Amino acid sequence: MHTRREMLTRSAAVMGLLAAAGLLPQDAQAAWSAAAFDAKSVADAVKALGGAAPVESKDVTITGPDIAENGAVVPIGCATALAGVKRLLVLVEKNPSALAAVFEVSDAVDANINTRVKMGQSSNVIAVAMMGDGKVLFAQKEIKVTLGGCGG
Amino acid sequence: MKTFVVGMAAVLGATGLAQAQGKSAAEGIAEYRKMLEDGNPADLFEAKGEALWKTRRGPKNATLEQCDLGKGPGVVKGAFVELPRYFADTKKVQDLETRLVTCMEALQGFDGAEIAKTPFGRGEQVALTALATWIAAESRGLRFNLPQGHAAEKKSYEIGKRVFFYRGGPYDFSCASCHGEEGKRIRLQDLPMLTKNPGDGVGFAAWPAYRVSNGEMWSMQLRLNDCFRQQRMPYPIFGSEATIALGSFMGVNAKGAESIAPAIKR
Amino acid sequence: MNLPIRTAIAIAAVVAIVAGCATSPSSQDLDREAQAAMKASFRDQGIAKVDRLNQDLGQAACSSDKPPSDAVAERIMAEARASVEWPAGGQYFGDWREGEKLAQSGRGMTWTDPSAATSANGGNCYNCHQISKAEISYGTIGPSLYNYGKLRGVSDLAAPSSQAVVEYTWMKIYNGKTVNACSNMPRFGHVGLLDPQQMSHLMSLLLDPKSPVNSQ
Amino acid sequence: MADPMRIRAQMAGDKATVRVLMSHEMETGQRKDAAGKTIPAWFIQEVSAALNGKTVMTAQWGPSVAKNPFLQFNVKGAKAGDKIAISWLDNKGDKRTDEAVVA
Repeated sequence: MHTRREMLTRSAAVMGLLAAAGLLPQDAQAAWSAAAFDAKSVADAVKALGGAAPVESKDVTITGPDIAENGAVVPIGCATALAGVKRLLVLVEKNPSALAAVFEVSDAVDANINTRVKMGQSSNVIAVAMMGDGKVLFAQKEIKVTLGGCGG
Repeated sequence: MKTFVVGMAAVLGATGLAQAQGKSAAEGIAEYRKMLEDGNPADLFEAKGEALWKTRRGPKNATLEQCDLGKGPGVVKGAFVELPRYFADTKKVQDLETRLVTCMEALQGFDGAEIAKTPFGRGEQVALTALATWIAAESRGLRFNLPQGHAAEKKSYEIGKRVFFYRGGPYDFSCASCHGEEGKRIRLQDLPMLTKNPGDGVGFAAWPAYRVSNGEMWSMQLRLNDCFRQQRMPYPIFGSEATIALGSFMGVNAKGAESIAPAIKR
Repeated sequence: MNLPIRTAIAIAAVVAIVAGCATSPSSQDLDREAQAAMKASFRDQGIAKVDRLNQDLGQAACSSDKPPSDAVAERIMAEARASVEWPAGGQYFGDWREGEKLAQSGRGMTWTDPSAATSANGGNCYNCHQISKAEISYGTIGPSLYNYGKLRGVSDLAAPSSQAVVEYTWMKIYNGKTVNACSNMPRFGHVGLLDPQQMSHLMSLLLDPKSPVNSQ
Repeated sequence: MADPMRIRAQMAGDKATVRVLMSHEMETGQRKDAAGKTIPAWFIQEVSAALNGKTVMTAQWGPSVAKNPFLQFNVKGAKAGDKIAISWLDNKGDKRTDEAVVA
């Protein structure tokens, strides 16, 4: 990752993340990237993780329902068949903090992960793949969150 | 960064349009529910309930393994689809939760009245919900078949029917206001018709269920409690006759329905 | 507490007599036992007190899987019609935007609501009705109200030709039992769930030609 | 102490599909309680997965991962009988590790 030098100049939290991004020793205390999770926008969150400007790519997929019956639990899948993925990110554009999760994938797992996120309102959800060669690719999908139940 | 934002706006417009012309809301919701089926967090409560059943607890430091849920001491499989039913030892029709309280009192030495007074989601009510979840799961796939042989069971059904249709409160609602007709919904949620056999696992046969909206496991007592809240009624007392009679009414009506509890619900 | 119970039982008995001879004595025993079970099974919580279980004529008569007799139904509707209060100064209309907000809100009158004041209540309309086209999350317990005014030929709220529809709609919101004795709809005006101004906003939502209900 | 996770690991071809449910509030820190007081944030921040003791994936989570989190991924080169261990650590320092055998 040629963004390493840039990242070293950032906060201690981000520096800690570098350790996590590398080959993590079994019981290392991986640091949590506060800057990335505090970022309000998708772009800022990616930047806080040391990523370049994301480019939309057909090689990255994001799956999820068109409509979520409840924003408290929205199933999301992110994947790419490209080789050399270092990280997969899941973001919700209109959440107060866009970044939901960062997965550091090794060669021993598929770059294909399913999880569930909260959505405060209808929004784009975005999967970002940060590649070993420094490329940052993304895919997005709009998910409508409906009002459910009696509303009381 | 600018290119990213501009590009996204363009794509958003296009996908928004495509989706508006695509699937209907109902299809979208069905797709959402399907995605959640695999990985129902009710599993977590089920595991906890099983452990609690087998753990020595309470003043008597005993397990619940000798609890009689209606099919004899310790028989769990199949018990859920025959509750509420009449119990000779308490001389009462009891639902799953009130029967569990009886067992916790008799076998473990807990104070049953204290548990009944405890708010949902606190103290021993947490244990009760987990136990109910596991016991329900042990009958998954079995069909509802509540006994109606005892006079008290027949009476419970008849009273439950009247409770179901009882209108009151500032909104004039009864259970039947929402659950008395086929094919209705509130907002986007389908409302099971509970006055006749509701079919497989739509209404009565789906609870306890994991509620996605608040991330909590809801037992039938809590389900009924919130129904009465939404009816704008006063607060139903835990394990009260009206709540158990409603269980009898819905359970008898659900005869033959396959239990899918613990389910996952909005 | 005793008086309302007795009243309710008396009403139930009247209903049974009027309804004919289909009910056996044991069924009446069960009715009494069910009443007693209801009273014993609930407690006060917050603003939701047990007196909410006390039934008026319409609530008691519509608490069965069978409808009340025609005579009882007529009496319920007549009493409801007599109860309607018309808006002061003929002020039937407000702001459809406020009406949409009220229609969206499902709040009010539960034991988790801190206040029973009209200002704390929503209309709960979308729970049961389709209204504007934009809101896809709507219930189907009540009929669709999409294009409500347009379908009834309302193009000018002040026109004399609109008068009948305007009055009917007010009456229906104020007390739906005026039209259908066992209507599922809450009696927003009669019970004091919404004040006249809030009801006027709902009137605009349904009838104003500029409201998205009619313009889209 | 946190309740145990539910981990299912099943072979599908030459990969093991791992499904995990974790018991956790995942409180966002943006909600208020009945008294109007903000409920402090409480959520899982770090997750790691290991196959027979070797880490195969790590993750960082924010509070917008749903309550009682679900996670599904595929482990390459696993075989029946292998051990999958999942660990999490939350922002209060609570942690939990559970293990499942690949079926």
